[in-house]
Amino acid sequence: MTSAGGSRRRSAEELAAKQRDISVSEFFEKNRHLLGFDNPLKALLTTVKEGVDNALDACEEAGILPEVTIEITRVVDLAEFDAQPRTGVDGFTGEAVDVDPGSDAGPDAAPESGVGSNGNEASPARQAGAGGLFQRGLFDADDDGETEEEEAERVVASSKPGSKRKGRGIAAPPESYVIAIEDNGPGIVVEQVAKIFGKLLYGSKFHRLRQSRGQQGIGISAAGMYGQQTTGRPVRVLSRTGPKRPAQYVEVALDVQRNKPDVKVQEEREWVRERGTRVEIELKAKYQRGQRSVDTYLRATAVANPHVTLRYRDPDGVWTVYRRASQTLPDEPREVQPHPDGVELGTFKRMVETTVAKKVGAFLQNDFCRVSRTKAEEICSHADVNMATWMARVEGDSLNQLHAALRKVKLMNPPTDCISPIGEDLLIESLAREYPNAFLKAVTRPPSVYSGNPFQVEVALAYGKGITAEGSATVLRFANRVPLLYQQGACAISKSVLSVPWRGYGIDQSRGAPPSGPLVLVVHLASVWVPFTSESKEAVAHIPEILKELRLAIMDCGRALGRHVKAQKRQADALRKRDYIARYIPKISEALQGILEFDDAERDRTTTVLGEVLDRSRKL
Amino acid sequence: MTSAGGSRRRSAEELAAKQRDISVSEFFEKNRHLLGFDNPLKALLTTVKEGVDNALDACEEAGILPEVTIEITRVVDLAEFDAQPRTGVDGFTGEAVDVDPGSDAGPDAAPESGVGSNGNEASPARQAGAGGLFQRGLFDADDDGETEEEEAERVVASSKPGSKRKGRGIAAPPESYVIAIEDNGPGIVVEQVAKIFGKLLYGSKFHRLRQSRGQQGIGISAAGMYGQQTTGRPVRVLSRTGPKRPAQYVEVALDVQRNKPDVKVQEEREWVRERGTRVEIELKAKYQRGQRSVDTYLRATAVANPHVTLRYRDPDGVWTVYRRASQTLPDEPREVQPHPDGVELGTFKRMVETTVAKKVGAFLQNDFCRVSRTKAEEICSHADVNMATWMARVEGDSLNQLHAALRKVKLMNPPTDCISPIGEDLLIESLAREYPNAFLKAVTRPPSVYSGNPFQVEVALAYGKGITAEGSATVLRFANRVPLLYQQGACAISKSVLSVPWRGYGIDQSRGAPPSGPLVLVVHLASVWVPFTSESKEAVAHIPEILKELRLAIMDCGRALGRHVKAQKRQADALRKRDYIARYIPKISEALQGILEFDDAERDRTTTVLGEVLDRSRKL
Amino acid sequence: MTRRKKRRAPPPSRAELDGIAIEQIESVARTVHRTVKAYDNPTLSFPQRSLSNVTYDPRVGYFELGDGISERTLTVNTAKSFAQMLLMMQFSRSMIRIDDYSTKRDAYYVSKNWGDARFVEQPESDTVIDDIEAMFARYGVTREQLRFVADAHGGSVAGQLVVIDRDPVTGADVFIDVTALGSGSWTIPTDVEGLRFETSAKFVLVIETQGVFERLNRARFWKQHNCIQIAMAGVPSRACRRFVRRLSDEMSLPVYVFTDCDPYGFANIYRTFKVGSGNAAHMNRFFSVPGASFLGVTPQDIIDYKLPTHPMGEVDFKRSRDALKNDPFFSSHRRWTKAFKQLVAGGQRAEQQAFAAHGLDYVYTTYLPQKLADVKAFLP
Amino acid sequence: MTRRKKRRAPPPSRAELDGIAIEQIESVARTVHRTVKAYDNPTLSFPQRSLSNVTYDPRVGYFELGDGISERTLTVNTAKSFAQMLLMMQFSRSMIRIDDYSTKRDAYYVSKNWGDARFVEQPESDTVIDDIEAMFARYGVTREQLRFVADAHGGSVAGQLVVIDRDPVTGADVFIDVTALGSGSWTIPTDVEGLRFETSAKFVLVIETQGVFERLNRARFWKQHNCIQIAMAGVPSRACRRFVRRLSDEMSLPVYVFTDCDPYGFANIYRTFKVGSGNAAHMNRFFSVPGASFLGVTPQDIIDYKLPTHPMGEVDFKRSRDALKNDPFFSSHRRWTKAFKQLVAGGQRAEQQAFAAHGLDYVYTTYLPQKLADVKAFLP
Repeated sequence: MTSAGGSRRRSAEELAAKQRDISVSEFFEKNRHLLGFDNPLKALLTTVKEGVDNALDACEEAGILPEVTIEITRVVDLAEFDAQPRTGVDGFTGEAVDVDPGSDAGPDAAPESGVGSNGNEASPARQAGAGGLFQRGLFDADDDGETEEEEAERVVASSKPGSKRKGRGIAAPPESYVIAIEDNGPGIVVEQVAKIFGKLLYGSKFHRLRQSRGQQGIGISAAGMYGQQTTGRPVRVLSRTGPKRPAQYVEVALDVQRNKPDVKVQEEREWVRERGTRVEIELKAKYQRGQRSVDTYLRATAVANPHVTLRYRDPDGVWTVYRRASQTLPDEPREVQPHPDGVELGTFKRMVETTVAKKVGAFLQNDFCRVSRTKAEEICSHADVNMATWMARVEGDSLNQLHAALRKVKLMNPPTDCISPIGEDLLIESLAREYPNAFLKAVTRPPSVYSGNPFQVEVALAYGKGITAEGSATVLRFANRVPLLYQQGACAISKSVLSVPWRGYGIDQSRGAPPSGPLVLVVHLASVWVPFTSESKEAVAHIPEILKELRLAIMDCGRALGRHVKAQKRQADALRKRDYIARYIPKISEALQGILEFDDAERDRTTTVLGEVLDRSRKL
Repeated sequence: MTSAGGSRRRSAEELAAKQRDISVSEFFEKNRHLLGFDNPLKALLTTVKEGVDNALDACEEAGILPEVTIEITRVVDLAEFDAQPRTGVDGFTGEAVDVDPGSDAGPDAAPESGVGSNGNEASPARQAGAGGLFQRGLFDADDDGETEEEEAERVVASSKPGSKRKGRGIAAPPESYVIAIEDNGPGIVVEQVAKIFGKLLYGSKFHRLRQSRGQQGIGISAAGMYGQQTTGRPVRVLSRTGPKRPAQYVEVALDVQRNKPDVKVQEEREWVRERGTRVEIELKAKYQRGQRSVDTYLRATAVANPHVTLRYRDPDGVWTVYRRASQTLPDEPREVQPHPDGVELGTFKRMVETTVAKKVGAFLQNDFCRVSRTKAEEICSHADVNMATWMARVEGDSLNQLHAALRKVKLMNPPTDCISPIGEDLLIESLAREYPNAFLKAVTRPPSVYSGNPFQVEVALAYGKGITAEGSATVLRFANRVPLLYQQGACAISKSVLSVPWRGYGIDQSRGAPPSGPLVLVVHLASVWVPFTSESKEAVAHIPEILKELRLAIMDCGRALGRHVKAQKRQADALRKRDYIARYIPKISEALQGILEFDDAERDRTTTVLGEVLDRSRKL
Repeated sequence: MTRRKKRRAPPPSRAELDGIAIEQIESVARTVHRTVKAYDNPTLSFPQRSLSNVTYDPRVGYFELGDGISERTLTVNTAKSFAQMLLMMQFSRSMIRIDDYSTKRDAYYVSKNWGDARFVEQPESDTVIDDIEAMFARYGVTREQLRFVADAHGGSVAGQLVVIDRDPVTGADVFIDVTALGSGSWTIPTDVEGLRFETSAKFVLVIETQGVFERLNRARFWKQHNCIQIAMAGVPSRACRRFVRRLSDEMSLPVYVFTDCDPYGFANIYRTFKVGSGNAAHMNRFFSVPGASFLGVTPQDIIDYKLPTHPMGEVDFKRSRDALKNDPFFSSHRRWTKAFKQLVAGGQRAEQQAFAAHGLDYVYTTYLPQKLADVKAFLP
Repeated sequence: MTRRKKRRAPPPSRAELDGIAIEQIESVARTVHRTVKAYDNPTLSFPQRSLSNVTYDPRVGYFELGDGISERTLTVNTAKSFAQMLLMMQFSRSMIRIDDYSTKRDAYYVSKNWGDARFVEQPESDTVIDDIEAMFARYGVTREQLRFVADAHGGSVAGQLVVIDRDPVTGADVFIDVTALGSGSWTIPTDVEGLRFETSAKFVLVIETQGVFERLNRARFWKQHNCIQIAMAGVPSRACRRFVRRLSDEMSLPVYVFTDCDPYGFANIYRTFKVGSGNAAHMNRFFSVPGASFLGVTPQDIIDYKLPTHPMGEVDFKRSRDALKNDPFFSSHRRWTKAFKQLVAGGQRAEQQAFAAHGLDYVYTTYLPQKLADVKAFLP
């Protein structure tokens, strides 16, 4: 040990020489578990999720009914088994993607015009929700006996090749996969491709207050970075922005030290698709069916996005198609200005510095939503600031006072056209496809606000026939139409489900446990900014305002369910009572006959009279 | 609803116009929960933690025995109650910090020379560990009935001012605090101050493989950003790098949109301290005692850092002092090169591109640890690459093959002087101060490796006298000497404790539950890179290698404990047996006398003989 | 064997008892029938059998049912149990008519012929029988008169007693000389109504355990002290209680009870024996033995006789608290309140057998003679 | 009352039995004393009382103890129980000497005088008594001879029997005419060794429940069928088993057992009655009744007599599996194996009282006479 004040002393200057910038990509390369790349199994699902989220967002923003194809292909590990160079796995030749709609084995790529009439038919390939989607425990981390950690450990363990390397660190995942996501969206202009896929924190959604699946501009490029990290291969993108323009093929890597795209290849290609984007990422991963799998994720996505058609080819080459149930796009969510509620001092200061407004009155009215002239005046009077004060003069105390004044004025809630709920009708339609004979109820709450962010909660439930009555109810969680598969226990949605007094609705519930019985709950939270507990977007944080809305929506559904259960019970009671009269009245007459020894005629008369007496008292 | 293909169609060009860069500070401003600023209560603790971690790291790196002062001061919210401008809360005038060592109420600031002899005395202010540190449940999230979420919600709820604003979003925290952290470290050269405190992802620790408390260069500047966000005030830093240089005072804000420091004030100041740094951050927060509080955190820090003196003034002005127990600094951890184990393809590729080595042989030997010439040759032969190949020629397949070959050669584990454990002796000393009469055992495992990162596990336990026997054992978790207070359930350490067969060591344990009885466990994980489950550094991820080492260390301690428990039992047995002879032998003689009716002399003879026979057989 | 006393007042004959029972059953049925014919909902009413409907007056000497009445009006919901009550009454009437009887278990099986009105579990039929018993107890008709008898062991008798029974088949008188049964004893039958007695005994000693009973029987304790011994074997059966009650009433014999010294012995055994139980208060007028007093083992005996003890358990303390707080019998007798408090303060219980610590014969050579020398000191 | 049969072989006299017991106790003590004087650790040995040390040979007719021997050598660890065994032997010897006896509970209290060697809980002293019983059973000495008797109710007897007991005090013969007890019955005493019998009965009918026993007694079933009826009231006590065994042996009477139709009735009651129990195998040679056969209720009776049933519970199925798999008695009798399989296949059990569904008299007017017409059909 070195004693204090000994030879180890270093000066501040020596230490300063070691300080360096860290790029955000370096940071996330080391902390990729923050983005959902904890283990090979989860990496596969996260990559598919990010790709599908992006594809759907792009289609919807462009006003196109989305059709997304997902292909997962197992590839031989070249580094170990194959010295031959390769280009593309498939999909970059016209034929491979031009699926013949008549082929039984191929994906159902029927033209738009034909889909409407086919909407309710069974599709030829594995049909969506074929029994499996709402099976108990599918989304339920607590029900299947294997926790997420165990799952992850098993995955890591099974990826260790043999005993030779025992105890010497984690081996690479045993298999490589190519994940291809192809959409019919607007395409990406070639100049943007590199930045979108080769740079973290680049995107169109971060700075806007508007509901979308992606938020941070970090997901798909992080997937690309993970692929590059584990296989050394760049992201491959094929995109075409219209029939008159050629398709562009780009191979882009990410320069991790500088968080900059590194374009390896860029060229024009032939593509049968008129418009759209295809992304291919090669990565070390692990494919597995069951809960928290890609299959499950896509099925749930179809439930919450009835306007989307998904075609999915699993690693075994089997196609599954989820056809759209609705021919209309959801309302387009609009951008909004921030609401004065929840704007913190730091943000406010920045808005003051960067506004184009010249005077305080204009600033308040233009840069915030729900601030009318009257309200602006009210704010100014609270802050003791003049409406006509130049913005350049707003600083120090007057800035603090203005900020404080924002919270003293009662304002309308933010406008809600920035959110696009699924809607009660479509939710019921989705559930009705699974449970034609069950009791169904959906509630879309009016929008609300937390920290200035509008959000909206929807709940749908199915109860009764066709649903397993054993064990806990199934809870399907969605945020901005994206299914949440992990961290059920930490999620505000699960907490809200627990907090509702299910017994009051005639549903069994043990203390502190989820409700049980033949019950499926679909819960959707839509918001311009979904507060996840972590960047891997798996659980909604426990924000009091959101918890309250969730609870109200679930209780709304619960009350309807309670009425249904009660009505069922009443019906059963009435039946039982009629039955009682028929069964026990004759016994009373027989007993009286046995004791009083009257004749059979008197016995039968007594029975008749008793029946009338009881029928009358029953009606009262 | 807008129908598909209708007026909403937007082109790729339109969409591209909206794409923008997102700065890392913007990202974390919106996602501050990822950094431990979920709620005002946690924000306070996280800020103190980051400040103390930085101070300790700086002192140790400079070879100085750390003395850190932490002051938390409640301030009136100027925006609401006070229109007067302010500068500094305290601390930036000589007097306020120059605490009189003779003052009873002040912190114990006795000179170094006096500390050694005072080491075991009670200090005048609240002494460290005065009964509270190891009280059951102090660190145990599961024991206190209130979960972390409930705690957070309560905090948020209680911060809502009145019913007037009911349901309109979360109100600002009700109180502002100034947190000041002052150390006797090397100081910071003035040019670096702005970057260290006014820029995320800047630091000296990220790119090195060496054990330290901080890792990412993100913590203290994130705390500053949170303060700025909630109070609008910049970070205030006072630093002096030596007696001959003046102290420098800097006020620095963070330009969130560009992730750049914005220096507001920079000037020389008088400071009685010859060398050191004082940081003040003003933030909206909530102070609360009890588990997961600053008080608890500092107490635990003192346990794992016996070479540190901490002085703490809580918001009520009460000083608590934790004096150092050891006069020697821990061994200084060294930097290491990456170990071939766990270097992924992407990283390997980057190393190939950026190495200064000219040829493959040199590259392998210089840029990795544990690769000797022989091993390098072995790797090359596996990869079918010549040792003398120019690095510029390493690309494509040969690169892949080289990478694959790394994992085919058996190498020594990485060197371990990059890790600095607390050590068995100091661990036992720490525990002995709390439990002078308990059985103590500590185990420091040999270092091990996960994904190329060396790590080392230490476990200490106290058992028996002075520890509450009721309920579960207390488990104190530490990572790189930093106490972990949150997310106990998710932590690999807790999991390992559960997995150990405590019954085999004579300790009660229900199935799936922690051990119970008078037991305290201290578990420390030291690593060049601690794999936390989130950036807020609260729980260690479930890495199989780490789980294994944790388990082995705990079992090591457990076996010693088992021997102790058994020995205790044996001793009790021996006593019981001596007692048996005295009590029951005469009864045998009496019974024989009763049956055979011999005289009292014969009875007494029989008793004597029986005693001898049994004494002899006892010794056998 | 001497026959000092003859029975004082002849009990009503069997035929008389039977006539009363049948008339009461028919009367209830007639009322029901009449109500129905008037197009009204008939009602069966019977005393509430809940503890809240129990009163204790030391002058009466046993727990009585209060005025609380349960009414079962025929509605859709009560149709089944209404039918079952009437069917059970019909069954009772038919048993009286053919001079048969049945246990509760028998009755449960008989109901299996009632079609939909049959009972699924025996507790259901037991409840109906209890309700009927309570209903007719108001008219002085016992369950035994309704021909429902207990399946329990009735208790054992030894000592100075001749029981005059009749042959169940021939109806001829049968004289049973209980002194002439050697080391064995006579088992009390389930129905004791028709028995008559001849005895020269001076008292009845009722003993909790079979073991102590047999020890005393072997030692011919009853001969030496001119008494009748009865073993309850735990909480006394209805037959045992009725048997002692009739001995006590008709032969004017004092009854001394000898149990363990614990709350179970005091409350569950002795109190039940003397004043009846709260949740079957309708039958206490027939089954309680108000003339009983408590010989021992008392908490004071533990001290006086230096008995080995066991620590009282939680359930013992709970029973003691209940007795002191909720039991009108104990709270109306200061000496019992004192005894319970002494028991609780000591925290120790002792068993009858504990006297064996002083020798196997101690209980009959020393303890009982000493206690019997001052019967006025017995607890009430 | 007719006295058709006299006892065949006179059992050894009480004095003879006492002499043997005392000699055996002293012999064991002498060996211990001798060993100690030779400065060696003395050993007490007795048959293992575990199930694994039990054998069944149909020719012997009851479960026997095997050759497994437990040895308790005196060491520090065994000092206490060693002392307790010797003290208990001393206590036994003293009881024989003064012609006294004690229950297990009495013995437990007597130990309270043993200072440190006293027992804290009764199960401890019970175990020591069981060990001693097993030790001396090897020399033909029963527990009753050692003067330890059971506290349990011994069972009730009715029917064609005269028991010749002696007055415990005077020693004079006492003739108990069991036919002359009216509607009551005679309680079997805890020690039946000294009893002698006179009877004209043709068989003994052993009945599980007191309820059915009393119904038959009332109907004077025993008179009509010339038999002796015995109520076991559940698993038969030692006294009851020994009593029937002696009746069976000395009066050459066949014994028919009538229980519920369930695994408990078959295995726990009937099998215990006939061949003894596995964990008290040392005493089966005295207490089993190898001459017994099983009248009913059989699984076939459920079908033949359309009895109301209850579904078997999990414990019933478990008992059945155990009986079929682990019980040497059942597995050595094919007809029992078949019966068990039929029971399990049906999944339903039935009680003796179930015959009440066909009328209260059905059991004695129809079922029993029909069964008794073909005793060869009884299960072995």
